[in-house]
Amino acid sequence: MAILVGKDTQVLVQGITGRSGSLQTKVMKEYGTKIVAGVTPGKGGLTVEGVPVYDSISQACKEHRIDAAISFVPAPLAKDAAFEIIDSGIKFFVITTEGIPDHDVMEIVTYARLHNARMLGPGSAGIISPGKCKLGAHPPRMYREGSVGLVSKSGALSYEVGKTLTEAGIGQSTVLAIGGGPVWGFTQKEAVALFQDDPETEVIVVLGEIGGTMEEEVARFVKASVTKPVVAMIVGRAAPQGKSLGHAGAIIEGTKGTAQAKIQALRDAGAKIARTPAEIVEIIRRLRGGQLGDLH
Amino acid sequence: MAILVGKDTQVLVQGITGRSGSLQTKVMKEYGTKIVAGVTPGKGGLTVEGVPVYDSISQACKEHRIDAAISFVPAPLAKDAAFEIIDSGIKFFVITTEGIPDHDVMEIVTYARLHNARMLGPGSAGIISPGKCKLGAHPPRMYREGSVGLVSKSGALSYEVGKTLTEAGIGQSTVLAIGGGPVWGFTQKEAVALFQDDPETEVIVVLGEIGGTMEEEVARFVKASVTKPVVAMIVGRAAPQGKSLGHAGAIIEGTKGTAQAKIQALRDAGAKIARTPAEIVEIIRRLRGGQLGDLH
Amino acid sequence: MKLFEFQAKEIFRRHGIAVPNGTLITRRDEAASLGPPLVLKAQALTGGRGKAGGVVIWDGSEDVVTLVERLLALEIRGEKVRAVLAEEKANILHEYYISITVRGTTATPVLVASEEGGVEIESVAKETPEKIVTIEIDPLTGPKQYQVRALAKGMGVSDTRDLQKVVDGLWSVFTACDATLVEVNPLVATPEGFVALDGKMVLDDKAAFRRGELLSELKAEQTKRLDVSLEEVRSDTITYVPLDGTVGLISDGAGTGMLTIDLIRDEGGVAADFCEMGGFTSPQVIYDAMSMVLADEKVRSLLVVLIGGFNRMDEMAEGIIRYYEEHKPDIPIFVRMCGTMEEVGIEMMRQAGFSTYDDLLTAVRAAVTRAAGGSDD
Amino acid sequence: MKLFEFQAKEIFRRHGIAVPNGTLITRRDEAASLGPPLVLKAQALTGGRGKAGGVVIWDGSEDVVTLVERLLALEIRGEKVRAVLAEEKANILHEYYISITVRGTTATPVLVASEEGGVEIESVAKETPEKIVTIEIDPLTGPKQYQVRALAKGMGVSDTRDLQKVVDGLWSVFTACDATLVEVNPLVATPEGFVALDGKMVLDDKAAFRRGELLSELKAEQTKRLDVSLEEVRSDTITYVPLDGTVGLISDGAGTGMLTIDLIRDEGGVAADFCEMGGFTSPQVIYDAMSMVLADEKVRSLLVVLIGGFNRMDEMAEGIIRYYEEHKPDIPIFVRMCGTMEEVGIEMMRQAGFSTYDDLLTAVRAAVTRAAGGSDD
Repeated sequence: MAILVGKDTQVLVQGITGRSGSLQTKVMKEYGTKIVAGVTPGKGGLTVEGVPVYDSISQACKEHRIDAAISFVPAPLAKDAAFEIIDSGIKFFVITTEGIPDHDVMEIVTYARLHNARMLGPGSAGIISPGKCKLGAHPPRMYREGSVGLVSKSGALSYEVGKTLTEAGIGQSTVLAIGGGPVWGFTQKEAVALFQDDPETEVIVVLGEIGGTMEEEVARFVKASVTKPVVAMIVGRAAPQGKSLGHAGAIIEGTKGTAQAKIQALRDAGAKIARTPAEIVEIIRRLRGGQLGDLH
Repeated sequence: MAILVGKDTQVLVQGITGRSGSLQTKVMKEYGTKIVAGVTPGKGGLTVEGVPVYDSISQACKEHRIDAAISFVPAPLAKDAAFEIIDSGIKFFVITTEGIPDHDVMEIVTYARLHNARMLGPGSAGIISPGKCKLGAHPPRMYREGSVGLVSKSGALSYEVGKTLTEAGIGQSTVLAIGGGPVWGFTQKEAVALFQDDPETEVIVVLGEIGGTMEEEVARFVKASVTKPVVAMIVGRAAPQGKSLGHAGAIIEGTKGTAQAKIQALRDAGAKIARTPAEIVEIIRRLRGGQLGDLH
Repeated sequence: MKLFEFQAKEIFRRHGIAVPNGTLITRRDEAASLGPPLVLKAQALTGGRGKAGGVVIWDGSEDVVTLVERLLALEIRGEKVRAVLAEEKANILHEYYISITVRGTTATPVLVASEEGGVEIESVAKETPEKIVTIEIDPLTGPKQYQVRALAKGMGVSDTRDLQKVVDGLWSVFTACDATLVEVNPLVATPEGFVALDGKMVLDDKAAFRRGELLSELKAEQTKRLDVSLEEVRSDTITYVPLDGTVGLISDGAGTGMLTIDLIRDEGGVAADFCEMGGFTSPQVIYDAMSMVLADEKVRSLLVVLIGGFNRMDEMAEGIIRYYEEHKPDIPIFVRMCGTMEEVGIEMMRQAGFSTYDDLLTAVRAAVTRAAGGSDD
Repeated sequence: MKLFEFQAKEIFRRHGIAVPNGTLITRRDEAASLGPPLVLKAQALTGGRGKAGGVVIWDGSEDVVTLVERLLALEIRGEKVRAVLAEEKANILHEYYISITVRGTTATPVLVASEEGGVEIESVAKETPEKIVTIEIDPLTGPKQYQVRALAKGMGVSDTRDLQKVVDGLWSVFTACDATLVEVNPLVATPEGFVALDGKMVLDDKAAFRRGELLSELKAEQTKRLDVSLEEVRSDTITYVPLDGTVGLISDGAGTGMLTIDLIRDEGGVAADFCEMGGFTSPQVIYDAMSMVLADEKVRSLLVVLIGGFNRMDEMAEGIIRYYEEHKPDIPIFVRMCGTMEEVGIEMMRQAGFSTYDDLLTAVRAAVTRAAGGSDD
């Protein structure tokens, strides 16, 4: 299985003729992802990397079964493009675009929810189920098939940890990056919940960062509902207080959102805390040496 | 079974303290409908006909399981009241109110659809499954348990035909009035589809009227998907062309929407056509005398 | 409520849809100051104006006052011409059709457009349905850009942006006015972009509680400036349509009312009217309904068909009895009374000296017989 | 973008929310024309004004020019006071709190209110959470009336209608301005109804493409009239935060940037900055990032942490090489380069004479060692 995407997932690329869209289509296709159609208004009839381009999703849907989509549409047009995906009945999609206004993201997520669709993003690097399907930017050589489920806000951090795990011989069931916020279509908690139910996932790795309250939500959920071992790393331990580092979520106000508070909450919930990617590897090796059941 | 409502349906009355709401609550309760709660903002704590009144549906939902609702809320407040029903997770409700602006009705129906809820109305006399549940104004003595499924636009016409059938000893599985339009939450076609799938319904009676195109839609559906015998009566045969009689739907433009066109479409679809309530009785008696299977 | 073309266009303009510059002329002498070339368009609350000669292009060779006078004297489909709209000529490259209306069975606004405008859209729909594009709009989000792109493709329009502006404008009109129809036929492409060359609008009277100001301004314009006599709404819920016969009819439901008209004809009579009170009535409503129906001198017998659901028979009896006591009409009355609170209502009627019927056909027969001069049993 | 109180209140007024009449004073001499009684409120882009003495009631007994001068000289939480808002005193019956903000994890607007306003809402939330009402709003429909009734109940407000007006106004502000925060603390009940006595707003800079006019007006007001120096946005995607150390840092992701700062400290170094380019970069972006980071004279070694997903290593190599060729900085550079198009990028770097790292920790160690004066291998 893996979560959300699999071997047979048929994918549509929205904004396929753009610079990023076309390059990523190439890489995803080479990886084995079933990219069956692309859409760019006014470019219908073209072919990008062997993929037929349509003017609209409804035209693409007439020719292909579409299970998932990935959007490279610029921010000012992103909401409407997402509505087109949702209205077409596609139930899972990734928005890679950054800089979409918060109000648009809220409308997209609400609209998706009402149509039983899920959006990963915005500003997401996507999702990879190694060996099966890659829907996004995850660099192929940094992943291998295995049983670690990994969720991160940051895309690059999910590559970094994927690389470290893979180089240590530890494979992944699915790796996903939910985007830097401050508004999300898919939360870390929801990813953890899917990993908990995924038979292919044995260990769950959560990559958090300072700011916001999402990691605390994960901690509450882990405490209440997760039986699989959870390893967590919070980056920004060394960040000075009161500074906003990158992600809009990463603003520290008082004790709320500090690395220390998040680490404490996750530790209290039973998660193993790693300080660096190398420590994640160590902890997983230790987990595998012992009886998994003992470690909670 | 019967359709949409049954013996165990627990009902909330919205606008229960009003003139119509309180009288109908009394009649429905006497009939055996499980009215478990009422709502009127600012009247929480009162009791109407033995039914506890709450200020909001969310309060009522804390105390009771609610399966369906019926709204007597005045037109200017009806949309918001319907949103409250839908947001509370209630999946079936009747709006009795007339005079709700078309735009509000469109929003209610769309919002309901997105939440997998269904609205019967607006301006609906409601629904009755004789002997089981009465959610609306259908006068009890005009119905008895049986196997005729009856759908009408007009409430009064559904009482009239119910009365005629009952006096002739022919009982009904469910009788519903969808309201006079021009915008509907529930169409005759959808009712016919439910009757087709309802094991308790043996004969389907459709009461149509001049104007609009809903009866033609029913005809197309009957032709394509209905195997049970259908009896149809179109009222307004004697109405002069070009006049609007009552229901906003009942405006005849050219041949579109004439009684003749509707009768022809339904006859072509295999429905038996009655000119009067008495003829409906005759046709059903004939159907029951012969082999039902032969009559298509 | 139907609007005149000039009223619709003024609303279009406010919502960012381009319309030709124009002047409204209500009296012939106002035309004297006009200069050619102009398009003179008769203003009436009906369609079919073109075929009736209601649109004239004035190039200056004729006397404009005479032209306007002729237009003002026209009748189009039985409707008087109330004014003339004198507009600048547009530079027409192509004529399209576009409208937003309410589709009742799906409860959605529908955007309808065609590459062929300026003609009767019904005939386009019948003869070349592929030329009609129909798009359902989500009322919670409004039209989406991808839908407008599909619309542009279907209409053969290359400038999606300009069409987007028209659609946004129409949607804004549709929602801000609680319209049930906003139609532009033709919408014309000009070198300066799209222009609405005609405009038709119907507003939802049911939304009066929140569009009171708009509706009363538009109504005042129609009644005071253009002398339109709007049908008086005598009651919020009563529908009264005069017919040709002698059997006065009052019902508490549109469906039963129509059924009764059918039964009256089956029995050889003709209804004098269709008077339907709606499902939520009161003693005052039936009192008003009786006043309306009995004001018709053709009426020879009065048939009241009541089958109470929300409607209460005790209240109906109260209204009937009060009307008879106050007016003592000499028209015989035949009341079919059953349904909610029927025991109370029938007893009240009995005590006041009225018998009632339980069976509809029996009541119809009695009323028809009496209207024809016979005895009622 | 944060707004001043007076800016927020002007927007409130336009959207139908009552605010006290007031005058904005930016220079002491402007105060001479004021007449008592007034409330004088220091305008600064921060909270904590009350505790800092930034609000003064002037009853006429003191010299108003002196008072204003004193307020203008204040610094509140490190922020200069830019102006004084002189307002009429409200007749306060009760102080409430109300705000609409964005909840990221549910992606919904949230209406938060409390019967206790005028204080720090965080402490109310902590000590008496039952006094906080929180209502999620559907962004497609806006706040519903039944939700406002629940809000009124939770706030102990009896006049739901007046509260409805406030909520409608706030929602209108929230949506029309693409706000991420609209806060009124306190919202006061007066004999004339609710009045917003304070106003805080944060606008979403990401919505600049459609709120350009509004944002530039508000910015011009802040910069020209009040002399606020807004942070120059040097690139659309770069986040640059100066820190105290000597290891210049550039990353192509916020998460890896923060991780690298942690690793730098683990290795005994201190980062000179946090400079993150976002996931969608270009040669120009990394060129600009290098200019920014190397402008800091504390920097002793430059660590560039690249792990390309959407970001392309060939383009990163192009930008780095161009910067070095044009500026020939004498700061040693340590580049960790891997990910999308890494073969091309690494080869470009090699040909230009730069070695690259594949392992992050190795690169961090080298950069830290060099910044501390050591040799880089």
